[in-house]
Amino acid sequence: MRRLIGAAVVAALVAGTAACGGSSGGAASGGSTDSFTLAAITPPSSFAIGAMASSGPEDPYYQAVYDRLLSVGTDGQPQADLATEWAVGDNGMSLDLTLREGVTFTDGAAFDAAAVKANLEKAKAAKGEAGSALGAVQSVKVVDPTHVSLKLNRPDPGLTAALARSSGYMASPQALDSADLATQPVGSGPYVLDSKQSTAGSVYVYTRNEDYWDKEAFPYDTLTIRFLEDMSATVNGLRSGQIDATATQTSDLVAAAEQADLNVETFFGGGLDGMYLWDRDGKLAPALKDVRVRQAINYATNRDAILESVKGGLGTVTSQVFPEGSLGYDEALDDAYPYDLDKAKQLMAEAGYADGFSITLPDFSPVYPDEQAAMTELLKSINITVEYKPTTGDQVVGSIMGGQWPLNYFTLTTSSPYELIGLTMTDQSPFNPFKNSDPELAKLIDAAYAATGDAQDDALQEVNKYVVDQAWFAPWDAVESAAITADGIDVTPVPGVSVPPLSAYQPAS
Amino acid sequence: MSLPTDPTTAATLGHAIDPEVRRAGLVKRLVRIPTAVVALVWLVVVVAAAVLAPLLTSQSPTASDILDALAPRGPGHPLGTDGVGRDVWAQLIYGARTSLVGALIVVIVSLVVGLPAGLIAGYFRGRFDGISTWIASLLMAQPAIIILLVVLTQVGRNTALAMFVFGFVIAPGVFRLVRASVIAVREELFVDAARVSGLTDPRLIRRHILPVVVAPTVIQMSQIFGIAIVVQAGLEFLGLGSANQASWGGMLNDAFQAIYTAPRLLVWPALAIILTVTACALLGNALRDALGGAPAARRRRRRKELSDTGSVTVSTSPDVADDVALQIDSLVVSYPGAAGDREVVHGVSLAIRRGEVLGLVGESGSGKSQTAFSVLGLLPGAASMSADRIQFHGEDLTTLSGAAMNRLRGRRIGYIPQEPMSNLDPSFRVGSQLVDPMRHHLGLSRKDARAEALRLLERVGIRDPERVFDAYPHQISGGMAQRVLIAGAVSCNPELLIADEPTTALDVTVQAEVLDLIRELQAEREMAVLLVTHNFGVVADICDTVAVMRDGRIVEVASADDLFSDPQDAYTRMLLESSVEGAPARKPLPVIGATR
Amino acid sequence: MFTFLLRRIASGVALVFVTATVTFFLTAMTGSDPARRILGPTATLDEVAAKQAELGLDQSVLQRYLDWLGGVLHGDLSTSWFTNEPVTTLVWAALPITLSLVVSAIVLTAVISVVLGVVSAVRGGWLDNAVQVLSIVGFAIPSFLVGLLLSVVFAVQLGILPAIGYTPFSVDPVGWLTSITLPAVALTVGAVATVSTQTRGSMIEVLGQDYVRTLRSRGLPTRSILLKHALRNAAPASLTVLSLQFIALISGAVVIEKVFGLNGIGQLATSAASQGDVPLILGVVLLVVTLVVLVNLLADLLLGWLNPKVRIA
Amino acid sequence: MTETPLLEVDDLVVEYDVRGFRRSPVRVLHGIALDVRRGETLGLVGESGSGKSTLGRAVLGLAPVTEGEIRFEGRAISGLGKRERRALSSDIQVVFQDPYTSLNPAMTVGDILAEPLAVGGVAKGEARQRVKDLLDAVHLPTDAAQRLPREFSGGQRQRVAIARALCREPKLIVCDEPVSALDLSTQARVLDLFVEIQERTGVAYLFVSHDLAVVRHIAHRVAVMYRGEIVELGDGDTVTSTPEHPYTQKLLLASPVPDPDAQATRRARRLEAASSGAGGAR
Repeated sequence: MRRLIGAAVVAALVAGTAACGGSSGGAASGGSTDSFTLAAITPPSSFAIGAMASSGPEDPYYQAVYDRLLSVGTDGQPQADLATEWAVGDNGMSLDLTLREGVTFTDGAAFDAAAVKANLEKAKAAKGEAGSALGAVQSVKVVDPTHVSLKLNRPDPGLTAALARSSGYMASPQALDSADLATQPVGSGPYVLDSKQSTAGSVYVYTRNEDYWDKEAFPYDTLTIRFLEDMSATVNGLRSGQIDATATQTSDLVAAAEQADLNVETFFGGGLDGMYLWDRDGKLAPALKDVRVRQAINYATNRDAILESVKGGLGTVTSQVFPEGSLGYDEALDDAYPYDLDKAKQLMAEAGYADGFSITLPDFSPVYPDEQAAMTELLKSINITVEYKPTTGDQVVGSIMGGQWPLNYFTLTTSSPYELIGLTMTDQSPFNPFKNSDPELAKLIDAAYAATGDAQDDALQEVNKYVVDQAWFAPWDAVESAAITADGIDVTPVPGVSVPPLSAYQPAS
Repeated sequence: MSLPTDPTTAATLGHAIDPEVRRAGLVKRLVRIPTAVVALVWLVVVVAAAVLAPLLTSQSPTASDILDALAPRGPGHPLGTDGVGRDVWAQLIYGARTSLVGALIVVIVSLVVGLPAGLIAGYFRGRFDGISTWIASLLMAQPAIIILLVVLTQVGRNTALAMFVFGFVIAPGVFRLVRASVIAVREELFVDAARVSGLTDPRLIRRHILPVVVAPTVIQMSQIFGIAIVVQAGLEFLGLGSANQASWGGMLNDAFQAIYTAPRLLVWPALAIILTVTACALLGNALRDALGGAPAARRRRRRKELSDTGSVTVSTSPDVADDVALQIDSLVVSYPGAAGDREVVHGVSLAIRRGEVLGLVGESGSGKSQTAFSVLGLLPGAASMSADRIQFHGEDLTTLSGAAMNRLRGRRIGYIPQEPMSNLDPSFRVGSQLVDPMRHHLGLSRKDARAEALRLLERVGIRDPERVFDAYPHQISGGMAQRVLIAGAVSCNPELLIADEPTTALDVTVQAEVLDLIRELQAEREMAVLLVTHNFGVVADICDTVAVMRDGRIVEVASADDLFSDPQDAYTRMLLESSVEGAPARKPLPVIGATR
Repeated sequence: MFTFLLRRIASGVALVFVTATVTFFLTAMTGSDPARRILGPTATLDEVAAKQAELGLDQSVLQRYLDWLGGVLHGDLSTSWFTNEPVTTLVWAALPITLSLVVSAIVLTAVISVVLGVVSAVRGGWLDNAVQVLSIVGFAIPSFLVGLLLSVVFAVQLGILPAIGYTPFSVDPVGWLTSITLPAVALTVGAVATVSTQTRGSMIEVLGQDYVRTLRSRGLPTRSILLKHALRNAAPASLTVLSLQFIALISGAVVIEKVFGLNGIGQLATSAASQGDVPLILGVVLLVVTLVVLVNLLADLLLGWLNPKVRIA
Repeated sequence: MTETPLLEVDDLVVEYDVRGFRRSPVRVLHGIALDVRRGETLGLVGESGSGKSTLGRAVLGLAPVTEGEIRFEGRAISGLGKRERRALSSDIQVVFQDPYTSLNPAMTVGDILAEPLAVGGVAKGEARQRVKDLLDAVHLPTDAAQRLPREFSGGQRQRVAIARALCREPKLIVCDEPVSALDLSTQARVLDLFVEIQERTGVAYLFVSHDLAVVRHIAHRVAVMYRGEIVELGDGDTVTSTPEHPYTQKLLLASPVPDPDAQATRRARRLEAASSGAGGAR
């Protein structure tokens, strides 16, 4: 259930080379439904259950061959897929699923409760990202062939979202333990991978699964997903008709696509962009212990200007942690910290830092020069001086988690408020590097986890309001993604999911 | 991205450049080459723009103003702005800084690494040479970009570092060039002489080796400078350059994103790169020309040789006697020089009768070889020649077309060159070099030509014709090679044989045998022979008639007997008297106080 | 000739070995944490530790090196950390693309350079000047610039040739040809500049040799002297430069593959390097250096064949 | 009292390594023995490949000594270290064959001549005077010091090379074919210069040449080399006019005389000798 594009920070930092692309998605060629070619910014990691990478650019590779238990609807909420119904029970300590009947895997094996059990246990055991998202699942019980019940060790409101992502992929139980599964997937999905026509690490060709249960949702007979890392090549491919669609979070590619008269559909991609103020206990930068200093940083942030100059306008400014449309979103919080330099300076003075202080931050300038410049400037406006320490891409996340930086610019992409809470707000959270624990916040979080139905929204709003008031973060904007398609292809993106699902691409009506 | 590491040019450079021209004022020479001036001016402009960037624009090259994106040219933005509102002009001149600094890093690193290593390896040879040469070939086998990829991804994007590493990658090119130049000059006698003079190694390197290495290295540096700019642009294009500074490669990359809406953005960085690199290449070429003596007049008119004789006039001289094989009237040969044409043969006239051996004698520079080549139509391309007449058995060679002349050469006029080894094509077997002309001129079948060639080889005194026929030139001795060349010259039964110092490069014992051979063949076939030589012994041995040449003119023509017994011209007399042959031997040294 | 060959092979093997070793330790020495990168930022420390053990990163560098080397000797280049495909599979999939590109470019370069070099050396005059100007400009234009312009003009605007992608020869020979035409031409421009200059230079040098004059004195046709004798003697120098160009072309291919969306060795190298996919980096380096060694060997053989002194010895 | 020869060569063997796997070295000199006395010219005659130049280079320390010994003034000088070898430079000097490559084209004649003087520790002012004297000694104009070698003819360049050899007032000059690249008229004059200098300074020459006539002109004694060995050594007149060894005879008969009649005779004698089975050296 976790799907973070924080990983994108890593990838981008490490890979100067890949810095200009960010794509994956699909579209159809000029209304014909014969074939459809998507460009993706990365090749698939592995088709093995539990090893499949966090959702994002690799989704289409997997969605072509695997069905998930649930999928994400255009409203951003889980919807039926292989599981037709689901219910949280036992005070949030169990999740009961009703399974679709008559579905078979392409090797002939039947999809049933035993297959679900096998897949979920496999994913959990693999200890990958998909497995981590199943952390709350204690056991899987086969009720009957079409019903399974997941026993949880704690309430996990994010579990359904996880089952709509990489944790929910279902492979044939017969192939589950084969080492070949990593490169030769056997699922029940709309397409079958044609290994003969595919080139590992480069071009993946899929042909229609004639027995698929929902063929109408996938109008194209052949699907090709092409790994293309270069932006110019992608645009040229789209222009020359060799590529039908792609998805990206790179504003440059969006600009280029717009300049090239391609269809561009932007949507909320699920990421929270801005400054993450980790050192709330003041271990590295004592000043940050003072909530007024953290608030001052928020007031000193000119979000509109940053979005325009740094993000090229791609995104929605926000000062709260949950995005619009999500549970826990509170419209009022968007204006919690209007740009007010005087107020910021006043708060700094009250906290005893009128003359500011200095901090050491990781140098992200190789990948995020504009972001870093904006951050430097805004910190300087309240007399906080920054010294940057060189760092390499693959050390970034480790150093953040290891508590090396009092704060830094970051983008964390999550699929639900619960995921963000789990990642950043509890004393167990990996992105709570100094293990700040605030009893008040802990209480609110427990309440949010325990809540069901409409009460969830209220409880999450409380959490939201608290961390905004306490200025745990200084968010800039909710990240926007874009789906780019050639003429004749429509796309209906899902908000909060950075890459539109495969079924989102349809011939233009 | 090509690396200038080709050892061939490296080796030739070492030789081609005459260090003495440094004295003549390199700058003065350069300024005389128009392309060099243009290139220098452009480079100075680029350097000045880079250095004075803050004075030339008040804009920051990296500050973007999204509201002012893709602004047209206008006040404040002399070249407009790019897709995110950065000032193009500022990017261009600050980008020049990045490019020039990067290229400079490459030049310095490659020089610091390659020059000393090349000097030491070339001068001292031995183990260091072996190891460093191996390391160089190891580095040269690495695709530069892969090295850069591996290194840069370990340490992060950084243009300066990339260029630093690239300096190492390209250093073997410098190393090889320096080493080749050093080895070439190391064999020069003046280095031996300096060593015998007691110079220490460091002093010898500084005084005699380094000056020779400087010129080719400077040329190579200008090329490396250009290549570094291209490579740097490529790296920036790949996204491996520092992101927080303006660069031409980065501009190109950005421009491609806007290629459909603002193609003009492509123009500036592309022009900057192309022009600057072109300037570097042109400067390199100009330096080479200036240092090596420009081959400016080279091949000015290749076809001029025989077809264009300018002063062909209807012969006014008396008719040629029947038994005259070759008659030359008023032959003039000149070469273009810095101060107008330089005449080396001034109106030479000669006649050779059938069966006569005419010796054309003179010291170096007298024009005797030029005269011989004029008859063959084989003067170097730059030479121009005219004559009232060069009549060969009734045909005036000055009026013949190239093709008609080709039918005569080899068929009716044979030629024996001076240096046997350099006159056989090293890549072809001796046999084929004999067979080809016979098949061409006489229309012999392959088999017949081979039989004839073997017969000829035997005739010129080669004991094992079959082996020599199948041998490559490097497998036979000089004397044998000269016999092969003689066989080639007479293979089509020519009526006239032109021999240019045919024995000068040979040992005396071989010389005697070769002269015997020429004499026999001449008698056997009643050939007329024009024999060019400086050796009066050779003349006395073989010639019927002698023409003495001095400074492009014939000073005396006489029968061999008359010439030696009663030379008429003072110069001839002086030459004859200079000979140490037959002079009294030196007296033995008295033994001082010896009681032995 | 035989011992010469043996020595070249031995030296080639040593070269591959040293390069692979240096690369291995270079990639191993930096404090990178591939497990973390593979698992993503949210993985727990236990998960990271488990992954490290799975990748063998808990062993000493020397042990890893020996394991890797042992695998290489058995033809096993290990598995890519990020795509879980065997490195051999990835590398073999990418190789035909890059080889198609580089070999076509080399052939094009050789043909064009010989024609330009010979004509320019023999004819002289304006033609010579034109060729020299072209060489300098070809040298000065970055190949990716040529590639992108070609792509924009011929693929996007005119739509004659594909802008991206590669069609295997076995699938569709015509498609193969069209898919590599633009990138190969883009690569060729710079190489032609270098090789034709060299050919011109060595032709001029050979034409000034004594034996050429002697051949002319034999009344042989000019064409035979030029094409048979002069070209043959000028060939070694050009061939040497051409073999060096091969290395340069592989470098060029890295950039050009990006421009044309070709997932060849270059693309593999960039993505492997950017992700820190050590087994893949090592595989690519091993393959490329082996390729270079083979090409150098081939060039040596050709040079030996062209040079009777070597051939006979 | 017996005079110690200036230079003694004992059983000298020189071998060169041949590139390649397990190639045995090539032996160029096979046990040469000779001596040169003070003020004497020893002519060394041979055809190409006879090893005569190698012998000269070995004396100069430019060729490796494999076996045997070279002694100068009774002291072994083969296998000396670089420093000791350099010290010898004031005693042993050289004049090479090719006056075009034996002078550094980038240096003025003055610099070329001053260089050995500087090595010998002569002060600048004194050096300038010495250069003048040297130019005078080889009959070159004083203003030659400011000019570059390329401004001179071959003969003049060879005079510069001789002047350079004389700089340090050596006791022995190795002359490696010093006149064979020169024109006939120049050749004679340069030879005369050699003789003149020797008579004035008492320097000894090891004079290498392929030309019997040249050697006869200048050498007190002559050694004839053939394939790395000395086949005949003796008084100059004898060796060059009535040689004993068949090879020397063959050499003599092969050298053409600049007189048609005399040459006809010599040719006839040579052909006769060849047909009588003396055998060819081909």
